[in-house]
Amino acid sequence: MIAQYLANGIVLGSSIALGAVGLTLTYNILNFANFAHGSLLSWGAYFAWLVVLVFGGVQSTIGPLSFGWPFILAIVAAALMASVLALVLDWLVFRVLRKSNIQVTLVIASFGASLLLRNLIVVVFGPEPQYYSDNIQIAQPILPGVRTTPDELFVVGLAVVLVIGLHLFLTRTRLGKAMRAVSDNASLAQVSGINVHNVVRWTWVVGGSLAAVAGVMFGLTVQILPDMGFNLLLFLFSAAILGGIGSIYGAILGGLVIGIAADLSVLFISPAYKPAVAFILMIVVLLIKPSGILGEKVQ
Amino acid sequence: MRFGGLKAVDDVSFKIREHTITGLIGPNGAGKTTLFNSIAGVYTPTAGQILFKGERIDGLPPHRIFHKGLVRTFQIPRPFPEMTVLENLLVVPPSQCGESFWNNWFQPARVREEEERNHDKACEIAKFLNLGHVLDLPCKNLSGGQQKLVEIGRALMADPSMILLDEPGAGVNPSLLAEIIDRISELHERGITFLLIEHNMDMVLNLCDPILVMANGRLLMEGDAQAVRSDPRVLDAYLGGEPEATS
Amino acid sequence: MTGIVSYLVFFSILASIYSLMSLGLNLQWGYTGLFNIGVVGFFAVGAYTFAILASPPAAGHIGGFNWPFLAALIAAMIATGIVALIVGIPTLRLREDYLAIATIGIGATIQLIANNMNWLTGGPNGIYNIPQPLSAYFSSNLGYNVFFLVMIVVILLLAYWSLERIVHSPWGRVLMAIREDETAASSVGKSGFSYRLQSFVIGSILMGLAGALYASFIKYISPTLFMPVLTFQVWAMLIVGGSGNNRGAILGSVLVWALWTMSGSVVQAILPSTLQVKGGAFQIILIGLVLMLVLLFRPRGIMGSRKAVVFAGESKTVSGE
Amino acid sequence: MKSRRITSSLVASAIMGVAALAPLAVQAKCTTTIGSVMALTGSLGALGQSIAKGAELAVDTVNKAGGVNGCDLKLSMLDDQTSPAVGVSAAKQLVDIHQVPAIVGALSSGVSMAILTSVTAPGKVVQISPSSTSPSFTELAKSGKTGGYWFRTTPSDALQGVAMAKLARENGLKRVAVLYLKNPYGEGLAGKFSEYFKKLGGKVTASVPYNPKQPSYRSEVSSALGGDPQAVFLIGYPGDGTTVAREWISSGGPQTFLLPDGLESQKFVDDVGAKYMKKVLGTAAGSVNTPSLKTFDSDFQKQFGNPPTQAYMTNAYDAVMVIALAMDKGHGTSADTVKNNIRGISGTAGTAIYAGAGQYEKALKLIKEGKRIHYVGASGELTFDKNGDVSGPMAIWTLKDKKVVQDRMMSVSTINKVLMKR
Repeated sequence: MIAQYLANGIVLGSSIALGAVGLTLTYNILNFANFAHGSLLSWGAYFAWLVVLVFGGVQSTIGPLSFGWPFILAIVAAALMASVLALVLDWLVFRVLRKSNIQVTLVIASFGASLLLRNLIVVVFGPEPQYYSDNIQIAQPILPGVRTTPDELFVVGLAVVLVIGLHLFLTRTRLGKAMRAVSDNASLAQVSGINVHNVVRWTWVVGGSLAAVAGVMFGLTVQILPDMGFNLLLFLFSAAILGGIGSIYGAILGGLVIGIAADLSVLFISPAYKPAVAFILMIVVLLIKPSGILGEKVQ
Repeated sequence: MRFGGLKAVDDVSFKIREHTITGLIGPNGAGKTTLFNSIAGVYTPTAGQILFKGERIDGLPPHRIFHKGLVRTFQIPRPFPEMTVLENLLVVPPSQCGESFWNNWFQPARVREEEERNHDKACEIAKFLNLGHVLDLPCKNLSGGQQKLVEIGRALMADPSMILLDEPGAGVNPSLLAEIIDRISELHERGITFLLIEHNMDMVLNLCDPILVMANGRLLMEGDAQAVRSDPRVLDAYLGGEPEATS
Repeated sequence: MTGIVSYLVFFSILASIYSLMSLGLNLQWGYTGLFNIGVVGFFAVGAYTFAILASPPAAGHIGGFNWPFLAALIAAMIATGIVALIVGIPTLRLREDYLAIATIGIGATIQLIANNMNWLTGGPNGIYNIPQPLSAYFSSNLGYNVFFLVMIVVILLLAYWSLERIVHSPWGRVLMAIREDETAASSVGKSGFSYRLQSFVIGSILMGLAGALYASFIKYISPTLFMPVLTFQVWAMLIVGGSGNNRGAILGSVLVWALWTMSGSVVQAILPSTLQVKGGAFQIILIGLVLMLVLLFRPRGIMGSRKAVVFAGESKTVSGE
Repeated sequence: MKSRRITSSLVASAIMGVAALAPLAVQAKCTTTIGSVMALTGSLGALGQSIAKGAELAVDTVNKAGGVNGCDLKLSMLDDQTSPAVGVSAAKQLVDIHQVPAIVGALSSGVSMAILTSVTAPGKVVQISPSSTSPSFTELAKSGKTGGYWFRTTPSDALQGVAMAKLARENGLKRVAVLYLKNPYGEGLAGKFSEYFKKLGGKVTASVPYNPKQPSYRSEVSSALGGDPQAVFLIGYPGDGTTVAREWISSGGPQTFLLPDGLESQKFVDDVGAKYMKKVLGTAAGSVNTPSLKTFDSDFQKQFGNPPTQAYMTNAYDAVMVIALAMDKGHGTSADTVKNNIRGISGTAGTAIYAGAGQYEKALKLIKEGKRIHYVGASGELTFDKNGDVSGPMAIWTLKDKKVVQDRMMSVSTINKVLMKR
């Protein structure tokens, strides 16, 4: 039984990790807690759903997966569209407020934006849950006591690939290095000739794309729902804080820890308290080590 | 003091004697403001000690250092913008009885009495700083120079033994500058110790003794105006090919 | 005509309860700059503490303490204060946005506890035999409601008067200084943490008080009441009324609550029938828009902050080192 | 200065508010107004809008047949946004300003209970809910705090839980997992089912609650799967219920579903996929044996252009019919007339009256002649006990050709036999 919950936790943790990475990036580089991040996640999932609909559903499938090539295209398209959405949001709202340099104003504005974006989904797409495919995959045993669906394995695999890609991007490319430099110390980076505005733009693109992919992954394994991003927000923030705000690897670790802890908690307490588990973990970490597990600077 | 791999202030050691106006000069990026912030408690030095009246104060948070009698102003003035000049001054006096939530309920008389005392003091200081006519204006409506005066006024409200002034003369028109210089020397005569960062050489050379010169995060020399003027290293530091950077 | 009077009495009681919450939030946000988005959580703690302590025995959950009204009211406030301490101590030391994250978490967690801890809260069925103070002495419903209104208005005025007094004391001055510029406040010897904690706890206690009064007036509470939308309502009230202004907080509560109770009919009247189901979504979109627009154009709310000073452009803020 | 401005704007807004709420004063013909509070927006909005149509249809039917005591019946319906605070305000508006003697609503138990305790019971106004199933109402009524003004046209969860337990055992199921929505409906139903399923010799392998709107239900389903059940009793509404069902199938759970009235929905079946639901055993309050349901269906189709698809629509219809008939019987429109005559037009004594305008006319005639009637509603027989609860037979439904169909009845006596079992 434990193994099954562990597996569930890893699947959930993969989506959380990707979302949390985006969150921690924007948090660190733009210097505020972006409550609209969850909405980017939802919008990403709906964008992909739109693309899938345009292709007339997901009839042709790859191997045992529930979807075909159009779906891969849909993921990419969703990432692009979510990035555009993030940039528009930045341009309309955050750009103006960032000048004022008051974090809380940005936070509350992002909260307003999240209300707006989330309910726009309800208006545009309706409140009912949607699914990429009407077919349901039946979980198969892969290890003794562990059953998963091929889609779930795909999700974990995709998360691993993206994390490795992100690592290479941040350590090998000029842009990635610039992003790390800005996140370390923005004014210092500016002095050394880094175009901070450009970095900010790319932060939205990377953060938005990762959020969109996390949304699609979540939509694939669970469902697509207007509230999905908002409901996951507590998990995302807990993961980011657990790992140490600003630490990308911390966010990944935090995502996995939160996902696994939430699912394993079912062994001891009612599943009803799953979201509270994330919250309590976060408070405990804040009490013991405010900088998070892998966080460097004490705020 | 390090930031990441960068050493901003390194191996700086000096003493400030009581009842002096010590000047701290140096080219941009020399580490003056960083040094200031370390003394005031904004940063914790990665190595070394800071002593004030024989007590170690490095690593203490800014509000604790304030209570030791060491008060600072900011390079770009930071008055509380929505609050009036009077309110800005009234915030300062340390350990006010009325700052405790309960005293306002259980000792209202004491609070009022203390408030009246502080009010008188604030008016007096405002008058001294020529701010009497703007007491009830929100600080965001004041000119930059007046805001500097408000900061000095805030410092005075605390009856400090030492004030750290970060570029009191920058961006101030000449007549106001003269006034600021005047006030500083008058306060000095009253027994307050000053450490001030300044770019205005005239002001430093006239007002300060001794003068510390910093460059590239190190202390270059220490001496009176005469010594600084004649030391070739100082000129070098200002003209030298070191890259410009904002401090 | 008595009908209209009776309704206005009822309306005013609920508006006063919202005003109390909005006043609490005003202390936190308007005067201290604390971004609390878990208002509903503190409201719920107050409501449940009161309900559990004041109610006669009931099947299925803890209770039957039969505490007198005033004692239960005070206990509700204390319980809310303790919860605020638990949330505040780890987060208020840190950056401002940690509080936002923690409060949204506590709001969700308390709702989960309310819905799932049956032995304590009655679970989804809620607590339904909450007593009203002195109700035995009134024969008519309207008469009792008038009494309740008088009582709650007295409480509201007391809260308003206390808040006005305290924010204009040296204590409130420090609070505002911290809101304006924490670094500068710290340079003149004021430690942010302790003041923020005090403000947070006192504001939350007012929310708990509102919850207790709600429970006592409606006589029934259940988890359905404690949805995040309540937090947004209170925020809308404060922002519309003008944060940093206690009178604005009360005015905003009355206006927004009037709008809110009627908006259902308005939504029905305006929206085509196919979009009616989404009326709730439109409402929230509206709140989101109002929040953002007010922030962009009138950061201090419509009534402005406490002093009616001439606005010389946007508030000038100073960047750090 | 400023305070005067505030005061005046407060007064102005109050006056505006009252003006907006005041009913139209001039009316040509005599009208009897009853109220309704329903969730037209908010989380139960989709459900509420359909249920409201049931009530509207009943008003139309009554008016076609000559109205109540010769006056037009009018339904003032307000939205509660699925929020108790808004719901009590709406109910108070209806009672105070529209002066209604009876309110149909609300839908969710949380809202209905708040209205009952703060508005209708103290204000002595009849409240009939078409869909609030919480057992708390029975408790409150027993303690005398409803004053007898509370009724509901939906049977309490006890009956359906018992019926489902019986149905499951009849179909040879011994080991059943229960996955229930954590609200009064889900909790009540799950509790009763477990109690009687055990008494009938079955075993509940797991009883797992789920909260609405959670990001994922994987672990809930995983814990429900432990214990190797033969079937799942899934309690909830379409939406979250759909997701849980899909999760259940995906996790490899047995594809035998026990479903209550909340999931008696074609949309639910379509969204989950009928091919994954090998066996469906459904229960719902209702009656396939009376002509009322057929009349309701065809009248509804005529009125709105589409067939009724939602649970509780018939219950809302019946709530209005019962109020109208009670007013006729008592020759008055006051709340006490309704309260005191409801039991006089329901039960089993006298001539049966079914749904539809023709039947209503017949009822009016019989009442005039002083004869006893009883109304058999579209939702089934309605016999109100002293707590305002109804008991009635249960309908059994299942899937035929991927469509939801009711196929037989479980009578009151069958259910009572199980209830008696120790």
